[in-house]
Amino acid sequence: MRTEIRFSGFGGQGIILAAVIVGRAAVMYDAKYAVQTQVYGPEARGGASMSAVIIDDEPVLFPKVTSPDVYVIMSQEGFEKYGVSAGERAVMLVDSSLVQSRPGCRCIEIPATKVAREALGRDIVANIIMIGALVAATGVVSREAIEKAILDSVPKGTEELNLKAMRKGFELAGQVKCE
Amino acid sequence: MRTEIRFSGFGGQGIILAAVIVGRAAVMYDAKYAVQTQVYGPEARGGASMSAVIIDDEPVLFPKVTSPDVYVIMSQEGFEKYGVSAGERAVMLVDSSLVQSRPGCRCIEIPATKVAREALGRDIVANIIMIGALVAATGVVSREAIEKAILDSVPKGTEELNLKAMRKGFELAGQVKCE
Amino acid sequence: MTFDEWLRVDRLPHIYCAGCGNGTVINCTLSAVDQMGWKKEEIVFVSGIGCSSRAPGYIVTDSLHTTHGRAIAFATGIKMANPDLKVVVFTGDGDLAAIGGNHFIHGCRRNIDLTVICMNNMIYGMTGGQGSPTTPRGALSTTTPYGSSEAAFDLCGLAAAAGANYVARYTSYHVKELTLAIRTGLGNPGFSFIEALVQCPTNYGRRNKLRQVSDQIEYFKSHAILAQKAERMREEGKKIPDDMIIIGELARRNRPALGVRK
Amino acid sequence: MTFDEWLRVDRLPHIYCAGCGNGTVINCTLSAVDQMGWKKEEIVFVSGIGCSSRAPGYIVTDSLHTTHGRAIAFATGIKMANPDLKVVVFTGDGDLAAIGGNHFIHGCRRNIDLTVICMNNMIYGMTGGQGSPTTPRGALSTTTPYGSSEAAFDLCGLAAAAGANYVARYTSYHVKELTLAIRTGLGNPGFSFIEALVQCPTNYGRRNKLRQVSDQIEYFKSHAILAQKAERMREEGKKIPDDMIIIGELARRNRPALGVRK
Amino acid sequence: MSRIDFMQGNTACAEGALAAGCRFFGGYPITPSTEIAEHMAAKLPKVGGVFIQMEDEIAGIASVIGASWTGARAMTATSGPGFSLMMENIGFAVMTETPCVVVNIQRGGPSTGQPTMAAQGDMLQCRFGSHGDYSIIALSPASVQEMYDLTAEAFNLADRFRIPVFVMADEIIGHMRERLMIPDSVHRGERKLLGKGNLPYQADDDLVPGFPVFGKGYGVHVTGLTHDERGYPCATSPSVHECLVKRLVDKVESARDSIASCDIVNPDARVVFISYGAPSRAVEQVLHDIHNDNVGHLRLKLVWPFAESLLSRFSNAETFIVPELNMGQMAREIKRHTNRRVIPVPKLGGALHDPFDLAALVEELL
Amino acid sequence: MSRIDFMQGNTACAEGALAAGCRFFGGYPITPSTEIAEHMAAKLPKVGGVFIQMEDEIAGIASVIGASWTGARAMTATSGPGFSLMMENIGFAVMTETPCVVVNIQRGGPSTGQPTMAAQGDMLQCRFGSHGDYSIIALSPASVQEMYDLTAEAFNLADRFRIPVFVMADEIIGHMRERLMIPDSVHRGERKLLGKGNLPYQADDDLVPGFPVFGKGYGVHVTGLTHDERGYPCATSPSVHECLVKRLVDKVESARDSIASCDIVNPDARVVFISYGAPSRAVEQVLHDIHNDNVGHLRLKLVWPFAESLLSRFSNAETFIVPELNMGQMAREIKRHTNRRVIPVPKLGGALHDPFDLAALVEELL
Amino acid sequence: MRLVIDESRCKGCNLCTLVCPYRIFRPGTKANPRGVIVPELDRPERCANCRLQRLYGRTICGMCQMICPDQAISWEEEGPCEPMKVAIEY
Amino acid sequence: MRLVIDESRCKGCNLCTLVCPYRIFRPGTKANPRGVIVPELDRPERCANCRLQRLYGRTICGMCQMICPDQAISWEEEGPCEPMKVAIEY
Ligand SMILES: Cc1ncc(C[n+]2csc(CCOP(=O)(O)OP(=O)(O)O)c2C)c(N)n1
Ligand SMILES: Cc1ncc(C[n+]2csc(CCOP(=O)(O)OP(=O)(O)O)c2C)c(N)n1
Ligand code: SF4
Ligand code: SF4
Ligand code: SF4
Ligand code: SF4
Ligand code: SF4
Ligand code: SF4
Ligand SMILES: [Mg+2]
Ligand SMILES: [Mg+2]
Repeated sequence: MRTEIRFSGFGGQGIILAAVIVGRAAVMYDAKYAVQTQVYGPEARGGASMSAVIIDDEPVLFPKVTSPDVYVIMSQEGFEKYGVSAGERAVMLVDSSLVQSRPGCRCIEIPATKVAREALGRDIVANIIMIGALVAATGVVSREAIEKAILDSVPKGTEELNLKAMRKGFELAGQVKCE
Repeated sequence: MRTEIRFSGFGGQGIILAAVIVGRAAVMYDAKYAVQTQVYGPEARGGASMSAVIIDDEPVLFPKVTSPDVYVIMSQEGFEKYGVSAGERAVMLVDSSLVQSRPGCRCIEIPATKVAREALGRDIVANIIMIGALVAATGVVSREAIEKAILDSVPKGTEELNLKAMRKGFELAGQVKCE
Repeated sequence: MTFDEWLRVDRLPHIYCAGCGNGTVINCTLSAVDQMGWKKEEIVFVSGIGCSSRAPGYIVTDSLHTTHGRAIAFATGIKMANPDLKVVVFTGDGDLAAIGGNHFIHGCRRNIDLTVICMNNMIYGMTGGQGSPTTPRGALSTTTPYGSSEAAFDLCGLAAAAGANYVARYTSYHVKELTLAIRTGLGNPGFSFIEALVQCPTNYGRRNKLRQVSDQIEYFKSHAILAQKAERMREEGKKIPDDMIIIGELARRNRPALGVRK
Repeated sequence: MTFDEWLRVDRLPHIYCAGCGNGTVINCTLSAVDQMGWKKEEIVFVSGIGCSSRAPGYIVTDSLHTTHGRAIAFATGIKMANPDLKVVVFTGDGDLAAIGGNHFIHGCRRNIDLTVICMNNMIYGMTGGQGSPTTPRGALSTTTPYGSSEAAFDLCGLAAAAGANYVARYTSYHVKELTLAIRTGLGNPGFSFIEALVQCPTNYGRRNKLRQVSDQIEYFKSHAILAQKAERMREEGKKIPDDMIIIGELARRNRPALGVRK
Repeated sequence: MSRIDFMQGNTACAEGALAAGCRFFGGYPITPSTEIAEHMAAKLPKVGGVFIQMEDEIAGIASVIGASWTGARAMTATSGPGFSLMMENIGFAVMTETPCVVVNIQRGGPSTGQPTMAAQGDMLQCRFGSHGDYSIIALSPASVQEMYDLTAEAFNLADRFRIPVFVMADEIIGHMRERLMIPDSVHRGERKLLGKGNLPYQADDDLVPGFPVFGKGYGVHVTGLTHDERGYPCATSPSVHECLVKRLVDKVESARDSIASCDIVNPDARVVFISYGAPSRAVEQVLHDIHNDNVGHLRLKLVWPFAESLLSRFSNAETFIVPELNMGQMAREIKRHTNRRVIPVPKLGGALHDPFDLAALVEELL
Repeated sequence: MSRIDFMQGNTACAEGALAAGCRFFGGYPITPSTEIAEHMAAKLPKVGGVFIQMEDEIAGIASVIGASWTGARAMTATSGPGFSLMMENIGFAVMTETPCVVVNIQRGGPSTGQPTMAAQGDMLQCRFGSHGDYSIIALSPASVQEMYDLTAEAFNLADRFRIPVFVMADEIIGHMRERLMIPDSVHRGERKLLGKGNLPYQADDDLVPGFPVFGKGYGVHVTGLTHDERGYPCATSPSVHECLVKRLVDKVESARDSIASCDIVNPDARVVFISYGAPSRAVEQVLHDIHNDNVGHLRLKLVWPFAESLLSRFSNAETFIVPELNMGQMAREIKRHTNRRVIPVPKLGGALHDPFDLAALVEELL
Repeated sequence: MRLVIDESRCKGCNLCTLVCPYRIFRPGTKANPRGVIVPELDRPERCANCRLQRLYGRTICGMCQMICPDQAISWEEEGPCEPMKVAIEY
Repeated sequence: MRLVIDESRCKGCNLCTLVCPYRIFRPGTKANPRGVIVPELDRPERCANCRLQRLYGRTICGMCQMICPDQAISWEEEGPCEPMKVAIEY
């Protein structure tokens, strides 16, 4: 089954890395197929950044996301630019510490940045929390796979921190109520 | 009627100028048509230089000389490269002071360089002598036309010298015996 | 004068990253141009391609945003065809000195009456941080992952050797001096070259232990040495460390210029 | 050594006009190369387009006759890919300093281990006598029919400012000195630039009152002044006339070089 | 009063440009085009124009584009290698809609090839040589007279469509001397200026926006990036890009039939030569020599955009013979537009087609 | 043992080159190709190769050609504007028969256009962008896997034919990440060396002369001028030029069918898509979704020389649909070779064709 | 005159905090809706320009404005009757 | 050793006549079949090379050879029994 996931936030939050990690988990550790794409260029500076990943059991043919099944939104501007048009049947994970708006679809609120800062001492791992929550909430890749993919992708010395963040994500997704 | 004339000699003899003057005479003073062409490029340095002019009462269509009616040959190498293949029905004017060989066709020997040096004191006008001879021998343009064209084309201050050379050419062509 | 008079405010904020030094150089240039008392309609800004070369697009005068490296060649055509226009070129270190190096030295040789302002961030900013001909030896970039092994150009030295009438270097920290230098360049007939070292926090600082915007500005502040002082030190036999930035007016002369209305 | 050992004798006489100085520079280069004791198979001659750039085609070693202006860029690829090869570039003033100016300064900046010999005839010979970036101000050419109004490059000054390790200038009259300079350049790691002023009777001399081959040689002889002497005169406050040709070794240093087998 | 001269093709090209009001030439010498630059160097200063020899062809075309923005009619001239170097900035001229004239006196390629020999090997390059989709106009003179006339006309077309217009001649036509009738004056079109209140890249009905000359207070930003009607960069919007590029192509292609320029001989013929440039002279010779109504000739003066409607003017044509000094570049294009037989007669190496050979081919076909 | 990775197209391209033995990269950064250079800068030094960032693209391709003459497998990578600048030296590589690989990650043109958006607007430029007549080989990958595989194959073709081989990808394929199977080793062809006693430009039966590596005592003179079999300049002989250029073209064109590389789906279909590069992915989606034997697909991996024989593999085809990220560049070529209906589906601006739109078009035609 | 930061332009680079001799700019603490942490002003009346620009008819210091890469700093005219509280500190 | 001019290469530029310290080269007077006026040799035995090259095992003067742009000047071995008539002039 094809699952389209779109990530958005602002520069520096690791939006692109998040998508890459999820794609990597699918391809390298779940033996699935994935295509990751993103928005490039100086026009993308400052504003909202966007990245997407498509995961499928069969090879991904059309590589572009057209109507995402899942959104991971980490900034208000990201919501406005890339989240606001979410279809009714989509699922959206929002970083509730930064995104005020809520979509028309099912929404999972994860206070990722707040938790990252307060519980883990580093804003920067908010994206990993969101990935954790994404995996827990959707099962789009396995927990083992995402763990390995995270370890592949983060700087040496930060493995533990990132795994903690991932687990926080698992946890937070387990707690939320869906509206 | 289309007349094709080919000039050849070595660099510095004014081979190209000769063809231009004849073409100019035809077009500007005889109300005829003419196309002048030449060989370009560093490969033409040192070796034999070549220029051609086609004169016609009607517009000249095909602009390249294929089988010249008239040759004006001013060096041995020029003869070997561009004159040796002259057809039987052609006429060739050779500067007999420099060209040893003789063609199979009708040949008019003009000791142009010798006369230029000895009678006029300047080698450089040998080409004008040859033009004069050409006009006298073939009537391809009128004497009036060639005179005007020469005056148009030579450096200020050398007009008299060049007209003298032209007249020498007329004269020499009148004297020769055709073999 | 306010900057807004000179700017296409409908296009602001511009695309530069937070803390990018290019914005400061725009300020200095607009101040200098304003001080010259020139009318907007007689000025043309020309640029190539790069972050720096986006500057003309934010200014209300006529402007030509050309191809990468070719700004000076385009500007030469403008100036020669209409010497009444005041032509100012914005360029970057890659645009000017990598792909555009030939037009640069020929502009200097012809001593054509242009003012060329190079925002030298020592990197290719626009394309994401590759080494440029001014990237210092040893510095990291995406194409010099083991440290640059090539020497960097002294752009001002090159301009002077190639024949420019006016040559000066400052940094984005030296806003007043830079403004004055640009003004002097604008007023000087012939080729005026002003090099402005600028911070690129995104693509240079981040990779070279100058992570904060302020790190690079502090670096400029602490490593700048006035040409006259450097000269004095040299005369005294003192060595000037390799990482010092010689600032100040580096050439000013009056060779015949091209493109000046006679 | 005889020149014939080094020449493709089946291609002689070469295309140069009678009295062209390029042939002399070939002699000096072959002598220098021979003195280095290099084997023919380890040398590559590279050139661009122009009369001067035809030189490699007459030499028996491997050679690459490239596109106009690009010889140094091609040579850079050869040298970087196989530093064991000795790479010598023949170029002309137009090839090197007009269209090829950028590769020239970047070769100097990288200080890549090439020896570049420029046959500077102050004109575009091959295309029939247009002005070049070294055509002296006021000189006549087919594209400067009223006298050149642009300044000429000081090629050696430019090479030094751009970073070359070795820089020297002589003329086709100074055959022994030129040979020695080329030899020194060949032996010096890094970028070696040797400018050889040469007569072009066909396209320069003829238009500039130096009609005979000997006129231009005599001019070189009488207008050459050794760098050291010029320096002395300058120190003594004497003016060196604009039309003097400063000859000699103009830079020799030991900056890190690229393309040297480590 | 018009006057007669005996002139070289390249000189005639320069004279045609001057007559059309060209006042800027920026270029770099290259055989066999150099005489154009040399003539401009001598003549422009006398008419208040500017000649500048740039450091290379890239700078040559750049300076021409710059000059054009000051309102001047501007041109450059080159040949193959220089033409290749101009490709990037030609695309810039297309994108920014800068009128300019580029003369290419074609010589034998690829690469340095045959510097002094004639060819027509750059016909597809002039159409497709820069990156991206675009259209241009190319003329091809077949006589010294046309070197003059078509060069002058090139400026009118450049101004009218705001594009680079190419004069794609060849070494034969560029270097030969022949009769030239110099008219008293040539028709000079106007460059339509930007109307008050219009956005700088807002096109009129002819799909061409008015021109905002630099220095007149328009305050225009000109960029090679995809831009909106204000001229502002807008490089990530698919629709803005599509609109812009389609308009750039359409303004030329939609005028294809109206700007077509050619000579037609024997429209009822069964065998029809199609030619442009020097080979036309061989074809004309053939038609002159064989005098047969069944042999026709379409001689293109304007080669790009190729107006396929011209083919249908030959309603009885069974065969089109296309002699070219290349391996069949325009024949390729012609083939796309007709089901009738197309016989390319490629010729490489610098010599012109022999009229006898062409006549023999015709004999076979009749 | 082969291994799986999740990799960006551009990185896969660089890895494919390294696997093929590429040991020299000379280039200049440009979006969206830069990651190739960056990856080479990091990796080449580790395998004893050389990465050099040159002063511009002209120097980039020049250095690559120089390196190739030392026997190295050498490449460069660029996008539209840089590609335009390389045109002159690409012609030089053709004329001197220098093997090399040029990757073009196509972006929106003309001019600076849309630096970060995908396009296929340089397909005709890569075929015709340099002056003179010539032929080249161009490949077009449609996946990250093919960025790897086809880049590696490009080196084999370059060596075999001694020509520049182009990898004409697009921003979508270059920038996306997907599954890549990295084989244990890739097939590496040999560059045939010049045989003893042979003249340096004396071709064998395959029309390709053996390669005389610099530094091995061949004493070869290599020139972009027209040259004889000895390699000596011979720029005024029509016959030498004709022979040379015809051979340069023929060596590629005569191998057209044998080197053709494509995927064929449903050869009996009535409606057939023809695609290459990114749009292939949309077509594949359509075929997957509609599951109809009457809809076929010809996906070209090798685009130039276009092997028209592939069209006849679809004997029942009534219509060819050609979706491209340009205004129909290859559709133009296809039209030349078939009388069947050709429907170009041009798309500009950077977005990919929507499979729904393509499916709708097919519905209409069935 | 009143010193103002245009929040719609400021990108929070804090160069202004670096150059003001009076330390009038202080790094901000809270992100605005665009995610930018705009500096805060500490008694901007102390700014040399605010006090003296009108008097001398020209920019007196202006360092912050010149260096601000985003053209976000300017001085607004104040209503004529607004009181001018000036507290000079050295 | 014997000084020779290769007539098939010489283009008659007369640079050799300019540089020889002994004035051994004299401008020629008659064009050869290629139209080139090759210089004439005036008592070439006087040439420093002819006399001393063998003795010192290296080129002694060689100016004419170095400057000859057409590689037309060289020294030939002479038969061992050929008499060496040397007349030195200063
Ligand atoms: C012909 C060409 N080559 C490459 C590029 C890609 N490119 C765009 S900007 C740039 C470098 C800009 O560097 P610099 O001039 O220093 O400007 P900065 O962005 O650092 O201000 C490059 C290589 C291009 N646009 N055109
Ligand atoms: C791209 C390109 N532009 C122009 C030319 C034409 N061209 C050939 S040689 C030359 C000038 C050569 O001048 P220089 O390098 O000084 O060599 P010289 O002939 O004087 O020795 C020119 C412009 C060319 N071959 N290629
Ligand atoms: S990348 Fe660097 S130069 Fe470009 S806008 Fe950002 S900080 Fe400025
Ligand atoms: S044109 Fe000048 S440089 Fe060229 S061969 Fe003749 S004399 Fe030498
Ligand atoms: S300098 Fe300007 S952009 Fe930077 S923080 Fe201060 S006001 Fe904001
Ligand atoms: S103008 Fe000067 S004193 Fe006033 S806020 Fe700015 S930097 Fe501070
Ligand atoms: S220098 Fe050489 S070419 Fe010139 S005249 Fe003497 S021998 Fe002949
Ligand atoms: S070697 Fe010296 S002495 Fe002998 S002929 Fe030559 S120049 Fe004269
Ligand atoms: Mg930069
Ligand atoms: Mg020269």
